[in-house]
Amino acid sequence: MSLLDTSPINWATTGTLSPDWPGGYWLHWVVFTIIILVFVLAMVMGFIYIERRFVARIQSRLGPNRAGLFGLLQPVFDAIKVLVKEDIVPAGGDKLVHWWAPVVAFVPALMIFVVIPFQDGALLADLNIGILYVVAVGSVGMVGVFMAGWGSNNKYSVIGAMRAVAQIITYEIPLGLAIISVVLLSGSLSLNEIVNSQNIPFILLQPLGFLIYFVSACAELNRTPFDLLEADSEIVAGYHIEYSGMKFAIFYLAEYIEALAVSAIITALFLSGWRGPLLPPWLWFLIKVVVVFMFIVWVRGTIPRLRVDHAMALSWKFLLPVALLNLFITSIEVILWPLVLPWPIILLNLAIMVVLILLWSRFFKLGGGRVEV
Amino acid sequence: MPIKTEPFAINFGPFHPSTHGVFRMRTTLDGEVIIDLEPVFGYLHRGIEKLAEGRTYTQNIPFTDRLDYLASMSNNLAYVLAVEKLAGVPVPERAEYLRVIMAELQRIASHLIAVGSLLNDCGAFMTPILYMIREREKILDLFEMVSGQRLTYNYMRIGGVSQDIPDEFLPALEKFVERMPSYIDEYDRLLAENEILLARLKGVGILSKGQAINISASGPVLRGSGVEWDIRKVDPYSVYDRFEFDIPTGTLGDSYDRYRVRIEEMRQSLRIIEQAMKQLPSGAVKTDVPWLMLPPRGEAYAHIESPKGELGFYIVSDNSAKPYRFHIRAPSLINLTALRDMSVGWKIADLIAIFGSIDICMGEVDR
Amino acid sequence: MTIALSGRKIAGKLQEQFPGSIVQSDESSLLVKSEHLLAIATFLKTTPGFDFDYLTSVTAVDYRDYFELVYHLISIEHNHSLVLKVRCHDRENPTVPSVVGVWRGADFQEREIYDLMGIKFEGHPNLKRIVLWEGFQGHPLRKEYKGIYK
Amino acid sequence: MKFERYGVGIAKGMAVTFQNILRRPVTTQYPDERLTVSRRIRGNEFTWFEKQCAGCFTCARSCPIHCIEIVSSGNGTERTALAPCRQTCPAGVDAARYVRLIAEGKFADALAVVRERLPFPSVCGYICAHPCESKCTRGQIDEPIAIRVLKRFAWEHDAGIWRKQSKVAPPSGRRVAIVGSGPAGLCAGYYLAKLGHAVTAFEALAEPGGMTRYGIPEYRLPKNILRAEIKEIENVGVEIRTNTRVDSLDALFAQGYDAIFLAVGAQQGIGIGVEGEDNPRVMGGVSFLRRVSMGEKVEVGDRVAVIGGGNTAMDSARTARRLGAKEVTIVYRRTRAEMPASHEEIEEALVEGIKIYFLAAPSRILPSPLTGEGKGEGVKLECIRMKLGAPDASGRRRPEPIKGSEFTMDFDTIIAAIGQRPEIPVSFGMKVGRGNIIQTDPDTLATDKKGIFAGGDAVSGPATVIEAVAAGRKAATSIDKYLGGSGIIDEVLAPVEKIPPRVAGPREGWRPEIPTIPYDERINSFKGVELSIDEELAIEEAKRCVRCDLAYGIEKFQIDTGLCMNCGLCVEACPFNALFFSYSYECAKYRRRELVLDKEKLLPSDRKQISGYARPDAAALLPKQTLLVERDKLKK
Amino acid sequence: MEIDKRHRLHIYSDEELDKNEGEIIELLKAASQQPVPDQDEWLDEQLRRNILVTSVEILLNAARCASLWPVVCFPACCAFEFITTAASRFDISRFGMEIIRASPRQADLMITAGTLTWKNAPNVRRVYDQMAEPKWVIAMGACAISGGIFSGSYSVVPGYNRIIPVDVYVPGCPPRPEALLYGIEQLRRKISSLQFLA
Repeated sequence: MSLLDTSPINWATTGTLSPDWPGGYWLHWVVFTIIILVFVLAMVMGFIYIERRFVARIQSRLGPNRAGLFGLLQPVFDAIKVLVKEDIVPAGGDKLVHWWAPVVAFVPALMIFVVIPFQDGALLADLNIGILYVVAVGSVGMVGVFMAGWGSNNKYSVIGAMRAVAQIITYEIPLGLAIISVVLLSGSLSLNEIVNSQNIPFILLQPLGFLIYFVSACAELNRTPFDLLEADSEIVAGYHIEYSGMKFAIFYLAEYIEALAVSAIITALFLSGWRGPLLPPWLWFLIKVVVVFMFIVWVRGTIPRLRVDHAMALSWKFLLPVALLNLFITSIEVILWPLVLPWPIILLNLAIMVVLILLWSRFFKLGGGRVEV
Repeated sequence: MPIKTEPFAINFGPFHPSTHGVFRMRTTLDGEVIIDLEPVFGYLHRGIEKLAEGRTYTQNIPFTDRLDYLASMSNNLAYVLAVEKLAGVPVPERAEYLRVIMAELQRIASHLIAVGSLLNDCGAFMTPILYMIREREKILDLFEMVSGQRLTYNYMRIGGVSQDIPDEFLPALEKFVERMPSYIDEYDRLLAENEILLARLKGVGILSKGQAINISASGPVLRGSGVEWDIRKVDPYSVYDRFEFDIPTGTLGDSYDRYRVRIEEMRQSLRIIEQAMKQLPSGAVKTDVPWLMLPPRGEAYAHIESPKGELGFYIVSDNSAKPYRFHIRAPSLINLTALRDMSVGWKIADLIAIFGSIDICMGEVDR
Repeated sequence: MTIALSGRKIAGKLQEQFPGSIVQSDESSLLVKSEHLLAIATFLKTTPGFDFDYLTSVTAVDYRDYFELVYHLISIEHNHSLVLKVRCHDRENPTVPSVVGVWRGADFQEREIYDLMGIKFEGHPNLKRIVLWEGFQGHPLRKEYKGIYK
Repeated sequence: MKFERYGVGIAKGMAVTFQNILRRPVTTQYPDERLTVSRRIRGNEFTWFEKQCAGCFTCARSCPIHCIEIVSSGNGTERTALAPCRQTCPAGVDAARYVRLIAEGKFADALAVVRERLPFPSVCGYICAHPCESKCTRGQIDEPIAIRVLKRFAWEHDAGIWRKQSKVAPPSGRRVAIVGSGPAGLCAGYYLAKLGHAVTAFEALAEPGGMTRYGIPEYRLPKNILRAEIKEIENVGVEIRTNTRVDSLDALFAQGYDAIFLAVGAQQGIGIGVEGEDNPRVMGGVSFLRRVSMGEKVEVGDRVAVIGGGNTAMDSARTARRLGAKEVTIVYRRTRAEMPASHEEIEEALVEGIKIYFLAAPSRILPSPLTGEGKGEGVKLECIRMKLGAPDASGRRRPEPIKGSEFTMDFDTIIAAIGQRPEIPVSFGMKVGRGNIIQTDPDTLATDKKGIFAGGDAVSGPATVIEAVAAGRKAATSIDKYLGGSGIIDEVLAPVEKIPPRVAGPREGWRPEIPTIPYDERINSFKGVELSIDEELAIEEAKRCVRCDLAYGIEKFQIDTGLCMNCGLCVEACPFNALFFSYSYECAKYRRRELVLDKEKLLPSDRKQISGYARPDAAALLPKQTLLVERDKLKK
Repeated sequence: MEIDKRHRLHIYSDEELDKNEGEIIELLKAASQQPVPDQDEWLDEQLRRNILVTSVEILLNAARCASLWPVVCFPACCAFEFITTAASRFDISRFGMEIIRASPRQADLMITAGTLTWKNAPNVRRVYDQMAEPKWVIAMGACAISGGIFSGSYSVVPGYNRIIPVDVYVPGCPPRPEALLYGIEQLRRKISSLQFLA
């Protein structure tokens, strides 16, 4: 059967690749890379538009509506303009590091999409250690940010880079622990399996895990309330001060691609990916991704920025212990799993979440912050 | 073994998004902690005091608009009170009440910007400042109805007010005064109990009562440290002694207290406007003082409670049409003496929060 | 109401405290010699009856043949105010003792007077130009400065 | 810092932003992107009405940053609107023109201009109440022009060229009788005589002049000046019979007079109306001044009290002071602001050491034992304190006595100058209204009896000299019309002059000090207080005039909006409503040069919305002129 | 954490920095006595020849018009009129100008909102130089055009065009938000008639 009549939908549902697939692995790889690139760029343009319109709506104003119909072409025009602008390399900076930084920041963000299942089985490589790969690749982007900070010979960007490194290290651990508790429930590391095992969306089984994951993911993304990286009211524009033109476009896109990746992972891990009652599965996946992103943007529009030591303290003193407790409780539940019906477990988890947060926040002290000089 | 670290100097220079204009702080940092801080002014020094000596008393009124450009009406009022005290010009009743209404509306508008930019510096991506500017627009419409301009009103004259209010002004003012408290409650719900903001502002940049008096701070900075000193109550000018309102004061003297004092003052101003609207008499709005008036030889110092603090004008006249000396006591400049003591030892993010809570306006600092 | 104390009454009390320091005192203000300025300032700030702990403003006026410095003082608890004046007749390098030691609020105002009027303040911790740049010739607020175009 | 209520604050914040998502955005959508702004906006566009503009440079001078540049072509043309000083003068004297003539040094022409409307230039030069100066445009800038002093200066430098133009019509055969030779009567007589009628004026007292002769003391109006003026009027043919009291009007008609003009003035003083008023030491203000001006030696003693606040009270007080009274006190029941006397009179009185008791009114007068050494019996005046209540019909606040606040003072003489009433003999049979004034038709001054007219203080109650002259002119017109004449009494005395070029605006600077005699010379002599001014001072003062009756052609009227700061001071300063702010603010430009608006751009060709800044009723104020007397056709 | 005071040496002392800043200002003041001429010669010649701009340029110009990112240059009162224009009521984010870039590298439009003093002139010049091509300047307010009310002062630069070339002048003190929107409209018209690749 030729390629034309096998639409991706029924082809994917046959589980593994049908033997007579003419191109074999390589054609599959090419097709999927194209799908990922198209999906990522389109969604990023959409995300930029959604963010600017949604934040505008929060602030009771209109947002871009003059470029094209309803302002839809606004991200396109932004991209074109930024690409065509003059590309400045700071004189004193380390030219090589400055030139390579955007690439090192951009590529890992794209690589995350290899394991994200758009539909059952519809992913570039169904790695059985999917989520571990995601966590590993996710933190490589930070190296690019630090290179940018160091390469642009600007005090503000160095401060920004230092803050980025500190923040990522502290928030990797709660991120990992939250993922482990999900893996405990689903029993497998591969994202495809996790989604398949989610008859009940894990957000209900793991409310505390979702919360910890969401907060740490925001820290990974450097979105408010953790956007200390390019806190424009303190250190002007953080690491991408000295970048303009093409390199700045890449950084700008990298930031949004990471946001897309995180919302895709959240849908996969907690909101049961493509599973949904009526609509075609890939449409469910898109809806959930957009909804999660809008929640991130809503948080960005409302909450003020944390101070550096508050962010660190929040992670070490609050998220980490709570994540460990959550892991411990989940492991007990997994043992009892076959005996008890799911619904009481959900209520139990919710109760545990509320108790833990309120109890622990009583001990959580942020420290004065003033250093005797 | 203490880690051998190296402090580095950094400029929060004239073109920084959160320095409320062109104000530069030459800070020496050790990592994030501020070791030393030296404010550098002068990037907006226009030499108003020298220019004012070359113009007549009425022509100097537009200068006062551009001093603290967020509170033009209060500047006008202070200057005009000083000249009236110098020349002994009587002011009709209606003009006094109109001046009180305009000054209090201006206090609300200025506090909206002050609190809005403080919260914006703490990072809430422009949302609070855009809400507060949305309310400030209503006040600007009222001012535009009255004086024709949105920011630099040039509305008050020596001996009264330049023109009477149009008839659609009072209904619009009533609508504003009745709606505004609900908006202020909305700001409180938005951010006042927000844990992150509490962590950023509470206990940050403490100015004790003794320190505040010694550096002659004034306005919300002084009252934030618990000193009950408001010129409208302590040395009532114009007709302020006919209204009852209370003065909010903080306890600890940290950035959060100053933020709370400004929010409460907005409510008190609304109370004053309500009472002033009820007692507004009819009659003339200006005693006819000739354009080139000659105040008698001598000096006069009049001070009012402008939104930023005690704004004073010290005018020396040598019986000619132009002032011999025109000095402005700028509350923002003097409140800044506290910046170094308050922010040494804190981090960069706190420096921005403390600086925002002092709420300065560069037009007044540099004159 | 802030009661403005008359210079004459205060002059009486200061006379026995610092003989010969009062040059002239009238209803609204009190003119003192610049040598006794610091002593009188601390006296006014510390004695229980006066308690002038709040220095509202420091101003300098150029009366062509002498400079006059005007200090507006206020006491917060007694709510009364006083105007203290000091004159210096030397025009080449006029110097006046700095009151930053007594009231820290005078710090920036004295620097501004030094910058625009050219009056040096002994004992000021960091006396340099505040609003103008270092290379600026002359002091604009003096009467003989004619740097204005129009 | 504890986080005990972790998340609740953040949740509330999220709720508020969610609430705002549901609200409608407040952005102004196109097409009403351009808001309907308030009528009073100070936008960035000016509208300038060339016809209204008088080229007086006031706006250029009031701008703090000199961004209005005016180049005047210098050739002035008559403005359609009348100058404010001319509008307010009851007699319509063209003050602006004669001040301009003085500025050019043509003093004789200046006096001719005054004489066109006024037969008594010197009398008005000395004692006019100058309502024109209160409306003078220059008064808005710094101080009004000293119009009265310049009128006196013009009279002192008279070269008599007005006599050449002054024509007397051939005798018309009709005879007019004038009862009373005050300013109103003589002025009517002067104009009727010039129209050819035979005029006879009957004066009850010894000399003609009425109030100006007997009511105004010597130091304000020297008698010889008055006699010279009256001489001029007699030259025209007015026959004045003194010491002849007219008893019945029918007798006059019987003697063959065709029309009678009653100008008896208001000579009778009003009594205080308190108990003990008939004490010999109490005398009426007018009668006191009359006896003094008749030369009688009136004995006033050391301490004199004057009751009342008008000009008569001031004159009596200062005359008493000159008669040797050591201490003169004026008792007035209202405050300084409401005193009817003119501002300078009160100043001069205070300078001469006269004390004024405000808010006090006489309640009783009692004879008191011997006061000064052997000066006969004194008098004790009991006054009561007053406080001002609600304003009465005349707009002045009605004084109410405060119970039990009486206080007494001892004086040698009390002069009551409360007010005056006309003394109309019953035999005239005139209908008399409130305050004993004659009821007349306001336009023609005709009474209800045929052929009898009335005017001056007798009709209007005690008023200023200039109002009496105006009444005299109006009576002359209506009497001439009654006698069948054309009623035109205007005449052209001054040669038509070419309007002088003026490139710069009026002279800057304040009104010079008018020289007066020093204080100690005033006490025991009746010498004239105000000295005459020399030529160069007069020219300096005349150059300050804004010349509101002329419009100087403007070649270049430029506003640099790149420099302008929209303060609106120029619009407020313009006395002729020629400059308006309007609010079309689409004015961004590519080039700096294009920001300068010149004449063509400023004219109101297409601008419909004229903003109301500083001109609340902007639309109503557009090119419209106010006319008191329609343009003198004779002039052209 | 004991801070080693000895290391402060390599940081320049304050007096040195101020003196250096003073010299730069005096140099700039001497150099900028004549205003930079408005680039209007090419505008006229452009419109006169009204040649068709190639389609690629139309797209690029449209992109540039649709996303002008202003840089932070807020010295004085006009700054608050600019912030009100960027706020909810007169929303310039509708024209794509929402992101007020704090760093000049990514900005391409400098709206000079406020009075320029000689002490601030070198900084404005440096920020203008740091901005990436193609960049434009809107002189907003009377102070930016000609020094406005302070034009006679000893410390005010009479107009930004002494320091940097200005594209559009928006008069007013401060100009109303609608006037600023109209000024931006003019700039967009000017950009869309630009010719790059010819």
